[in-house]
Amino acid sequence: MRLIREFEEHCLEKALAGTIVGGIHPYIGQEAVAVGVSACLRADDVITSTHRGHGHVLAKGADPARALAELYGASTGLNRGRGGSMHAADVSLGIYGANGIVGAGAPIAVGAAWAARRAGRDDRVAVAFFGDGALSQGVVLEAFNMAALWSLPVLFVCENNGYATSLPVDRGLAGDPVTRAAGFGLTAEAVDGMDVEAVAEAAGRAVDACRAGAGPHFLECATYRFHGHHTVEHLMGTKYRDDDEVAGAWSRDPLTRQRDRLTPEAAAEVDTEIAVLIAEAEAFASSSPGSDPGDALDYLYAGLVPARPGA
Amino acid sequence: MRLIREFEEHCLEKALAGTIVGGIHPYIGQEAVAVGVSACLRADDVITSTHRGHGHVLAKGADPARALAELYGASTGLNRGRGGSMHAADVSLGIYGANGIVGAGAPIAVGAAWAARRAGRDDRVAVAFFGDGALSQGVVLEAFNMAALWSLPVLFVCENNGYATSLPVDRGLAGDPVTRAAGFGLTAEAVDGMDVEAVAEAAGRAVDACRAGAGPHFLECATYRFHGHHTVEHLMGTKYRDDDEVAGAWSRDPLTRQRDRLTPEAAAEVDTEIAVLIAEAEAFASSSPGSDPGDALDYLYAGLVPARPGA
Amino acid sequence: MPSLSYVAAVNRALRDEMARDERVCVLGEDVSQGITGLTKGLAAVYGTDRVVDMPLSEQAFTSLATGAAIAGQRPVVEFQIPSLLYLVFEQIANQAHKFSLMTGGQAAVPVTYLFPGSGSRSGMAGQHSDHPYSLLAHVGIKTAVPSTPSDAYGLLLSAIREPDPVAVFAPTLLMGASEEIDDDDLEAVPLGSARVCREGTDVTVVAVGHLVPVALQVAEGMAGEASVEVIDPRTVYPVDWETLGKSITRTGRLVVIDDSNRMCGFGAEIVATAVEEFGLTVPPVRLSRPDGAVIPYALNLDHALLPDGRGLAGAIRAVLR
Amino acid sequence: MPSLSYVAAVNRALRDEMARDERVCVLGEDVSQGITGLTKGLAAVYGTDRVVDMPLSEQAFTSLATGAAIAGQRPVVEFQIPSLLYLVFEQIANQAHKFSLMTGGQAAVPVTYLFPGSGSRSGMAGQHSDHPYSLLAHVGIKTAVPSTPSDAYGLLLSAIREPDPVAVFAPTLLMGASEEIDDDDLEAVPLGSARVCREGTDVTVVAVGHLVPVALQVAEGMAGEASVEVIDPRTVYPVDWETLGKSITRTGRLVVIDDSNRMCGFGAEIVATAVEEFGLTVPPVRLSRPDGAVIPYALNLDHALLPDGRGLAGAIRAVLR
Ligand SMILES: Cc1ncc(C[n+]2csc(CCOP(=O)(O)OP(=O)(O)O)c2C)c(N)n1
Ligand SMILES: Cc1ncc(C[n+]2csc(CCOP(=O)(O)OP(=O)(O)O)c2C)c(N)n1
Ligand SMILES: [Mg+2]
Ligand SMILES: [Mg+2]
Repeated sequence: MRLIREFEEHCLEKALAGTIVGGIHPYIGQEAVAVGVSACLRADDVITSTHRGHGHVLAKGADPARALAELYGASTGLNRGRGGSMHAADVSLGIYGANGIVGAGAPIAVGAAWAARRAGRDDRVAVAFFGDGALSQGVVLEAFNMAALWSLPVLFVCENNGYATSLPVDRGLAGDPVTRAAGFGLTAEAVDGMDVEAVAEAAGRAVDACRAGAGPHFLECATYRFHGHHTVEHLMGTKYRDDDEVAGAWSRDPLTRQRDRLTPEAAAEVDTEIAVLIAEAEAFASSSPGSDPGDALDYLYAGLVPARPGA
Repeated sequence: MRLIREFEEHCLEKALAGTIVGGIHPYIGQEAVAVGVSACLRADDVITSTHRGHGHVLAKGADPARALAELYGASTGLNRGRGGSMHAADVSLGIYGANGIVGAGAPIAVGAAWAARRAGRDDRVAVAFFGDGALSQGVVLEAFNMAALWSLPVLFVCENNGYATSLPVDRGLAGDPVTRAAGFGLTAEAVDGMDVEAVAEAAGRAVDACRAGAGPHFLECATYRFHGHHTVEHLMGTKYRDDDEVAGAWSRDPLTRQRDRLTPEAAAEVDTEIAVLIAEAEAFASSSPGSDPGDALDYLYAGLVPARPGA
Repeated sequence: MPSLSYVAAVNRALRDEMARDERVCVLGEDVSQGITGLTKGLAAVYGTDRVVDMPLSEQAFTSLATGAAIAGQRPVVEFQIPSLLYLVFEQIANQAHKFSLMTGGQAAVPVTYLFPGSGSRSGMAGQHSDHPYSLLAHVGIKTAVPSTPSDAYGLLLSAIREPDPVAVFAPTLLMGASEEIDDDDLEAVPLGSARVCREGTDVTVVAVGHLVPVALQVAEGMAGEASVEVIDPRTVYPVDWETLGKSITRTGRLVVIDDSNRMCGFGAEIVATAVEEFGLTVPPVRLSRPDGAVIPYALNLDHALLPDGRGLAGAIRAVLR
Repeated sequence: MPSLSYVAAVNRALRDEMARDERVCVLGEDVSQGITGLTKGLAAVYGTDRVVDMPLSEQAFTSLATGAAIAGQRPVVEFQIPSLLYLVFEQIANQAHKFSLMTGGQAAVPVTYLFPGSGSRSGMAGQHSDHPYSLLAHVGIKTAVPSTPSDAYGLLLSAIREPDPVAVFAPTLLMGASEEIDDDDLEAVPLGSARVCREGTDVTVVAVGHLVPVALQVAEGMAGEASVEVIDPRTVYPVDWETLGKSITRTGRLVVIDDSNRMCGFGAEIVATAVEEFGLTVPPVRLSRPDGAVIPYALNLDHALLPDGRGLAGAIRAVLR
């Protein structure tokens, strides 16, 4: 969690400075979800992520230096500078990418699980992360049905941070997430998403059950994002949460909660370790070269199609 | 029901003969649903229908002669011969059309209900008819959520005829329809869809509740289609239901069931009345003129855009 | 003279139409907050019954608008990302668009689709940088890409008043633009009416959206070299063939610059129709994005795929040679 | 020689690829029953684990195929109606297509999308009669519209083997076509390779899909009048510009006939590129559906909107005049 938190703080600074173009959707406050779930996953498990994806990508094991380099648009980035914040991926680690379209990752995760079964590897689990807002996306609901129909080893993780951009969850969602998911035949449960051990415990059970062939699971993680929806939010002059609510959430900071469970020495050790990682990442990312503009169409196709230039 | 049944029998014959081009999706066997539900509706209520739409359109009050003329491609048809079987509509009667795309009508019905509320007419109910297969369409599920969120007077009628084309419902649908719908906050109930009085009773309660502001309802009607999915089905050489199953369904024919509740005189009277209507419809439709091919682009736009011809 | 920004012009058009016509309402994500800027402040004036925040169900709310329009409302639907068009293509192209013809004219579907922030958003990468208006033009949805605040105002007014579905794109690169204009001079701009932005005799440049100011700048810069006529079609469908035809027939030379993909894009249509009907004297040149373009994240790669003024100047010189 | 039908050719290609490559699987509605004809009998041979009936969730199963492809499978996804493309445009254009570039080449998405029964289905009306391949070409999806059984076989083979998403349209009017051909002569046809179907010196006719046999018939019928070269591009994206260019440069005259909408359609692209690059001597002619066409139900109205042989003959005469 500390890695994600520091990585994100660093990114906030760099987004403000313009080193990271396009801004980011900060994950700060939600770290316990990505970390708790990923703690239960193997390297060959698959995840699909969201627009708010840094936490998932790092928790699943992506190199923070290459992740930061990606945000700097460097050729050494996870995606060679082609993806940026909303598309960060490391397919070799089963990270099928952050995604700019809400809900889009859910059926892709189902596909990965289905493919694993076809390949005789149905102890491999696929996790789809998404927000409360995504529960209103048709394709997510379709994915629930398909995973349940075929008893696929998919864990759907809904990070209910109370808002879809400015829309409070009760103005976006009729009924509650767990009941909705259960209505599709998913084994569904809610957990405190600001307690990493609670998440890990619930996710562990769900992942084990998935591996054992018990069919798809759904985990609603109640959480909160401490910052704006996106780094440019303050420019929009929007105001949809009052200050007390945000302050109250900070008092439940999953990092503080976990820190209280560690000895001061252990906590300090983590801090030092992470500070080094971030410093190394910054050094790597900021010294990495960009790409040649002449290569802008590289990777457009894997096959041999000469894409005509435009102008 | 008799009208729909005879209309459809007539259409089967005319589709075979090629007078109706493109074939039809016969509604035979499911009549009790359209009739039972429509019995509870007012002229200013709205319905949206499906590819299997003749029953809904007739039950909501469309003129059988103009409906048949539509299937003959005549300029006197409901849609002036432009829509045919899958798009038959009579907007003046609140029939917002059959629809060639599964599930597409559900959010349109929600829109009609929402518009009625905006216009201060929220005693007006909108009914969305669809099949069991449509419960897997994202847009239908999205529509559930929206109707429930805003407590709109929408009745969702799922005609569960056991199959989506050749796919048995238990291979297409995880969980059951009522639980799924309830998970979205809809008031949901199942009813014997082959008993018109049972349907009318349940639909009546639901429609009244909708009018009274109790929010959206969902009715699963268990039914069966006696014929193939589409009139060309036999050409495909498909076989997904065994003969016993089909025969068993015929023994529950909603028309026979209802006939048993009438005196023989009353039943005979209905038969005569319907025979006259069908004969009149045939006379009207078969003597109606087609349209001038030069007018093929008429109605493409309501505004003034000169659509360029293609060739 | 007072200055009107592009975003304010759109906002103003929405306000004015909502005031004029009770049936006009705005649907979209975060519209009560006005997150894209376009709907800012409307909820305070017209209430959240007419400025309605939608759940993340683009498909359902697009068809909700269709149903509401058939029932007599005049919804304006805002999408936060132009590529959300792909998600609702069925609801626009197969439902809303076809309803009128399929029902033999029983009802039309007066819905306006608003796409703010179209084209590259500089660093928003592959899924947030598309400019997909040519797709709408292909299926026949009336589509405006206003290039100035007053056109944004005037075209949106016409869009809302039109009895058919109309899409309006607000390019990212114009969202900050502004124009000196008196409020009284704001008026509806008919769909399908091009604007001759600059007269010239040697070559006709057809430019779309944010490339209109670019084209004007290039034309000014080349004033000593050549007399360049710049035309803004304003709507990419329908196209004002009469205005374009007059100009092209006169100059005999054509350069088209637009920010959609090359293959089957708007540029292709202009060039094709011009050579079929308007008597070009030399081969025309088209500037666009590449075939099948996906915009990469890194800014230099992003910019490398977009048509620009330097390319345009080169193209103009090429057709004059 | 044995006769191979178009439907059988597609079916044969699926069989052969499934036999050759364990990763190839078929997903779609009613595919185990083979309702469209294309997948008939496959389930009996390869099992319902590889020929998988899908619930009516086109969006989810299109992206399921994407996920499965990234994970190493080679799914072929069948859609029962070409206009279902609209419903899954997001999943194809914004997800599958963009994955390779956005991830910097980490993984490709080898999925084949099959669209049987494209174009008018005579009496199936507005929502079942579209021919939307130009939309895929615009966004850069490799797209084949085979005009003969052997091309259907060969192009589908290549589609399945291609590491990127590829769409294959099987026009309604060809589904019943057949060809005399030895099984041994069936082979893969590279994507992006046009076929010169008939040589000629006066005019180049570019025809797509079911209009290829129409064009050949017209060309034969006019043999006494003019020497007509007929070219079938076979894939509408990518286009074999080399073959087209050679022919057009030689004849200097061009007629394009294709069954998509006029505005920003495939015909527009061919005409545009031809005038830019291939030195036409007279204005070309394009035959297509009208702008924004919605096909009406009544057969005579349906046919009135489709490009046909009579129009083609007129167009050829016009460019020869
Ligand atoms: C389909 C789609 N609709 C709208 C958007 C714009 N958008 C990006 S994030 C977001 C809110 C998502 O809410 P939620 O799923 O709760 O995730 P959170 O942002 O709270 O993490 C919206 C509306 C989008 N990217 N994709
Ligand atoms: C979105 C969509 N997918 C597929 C089809 C092709 N199709 C037409 S009807 C049908 C089956 C529909 O099943 P169901 O909803 O149960 O209705 P029923 O036919 O049983 O009345 C299918 C797959 C379609 N028209 N629309
Ligand atoms: Mg949220
Ligand atoms: Mg059914």
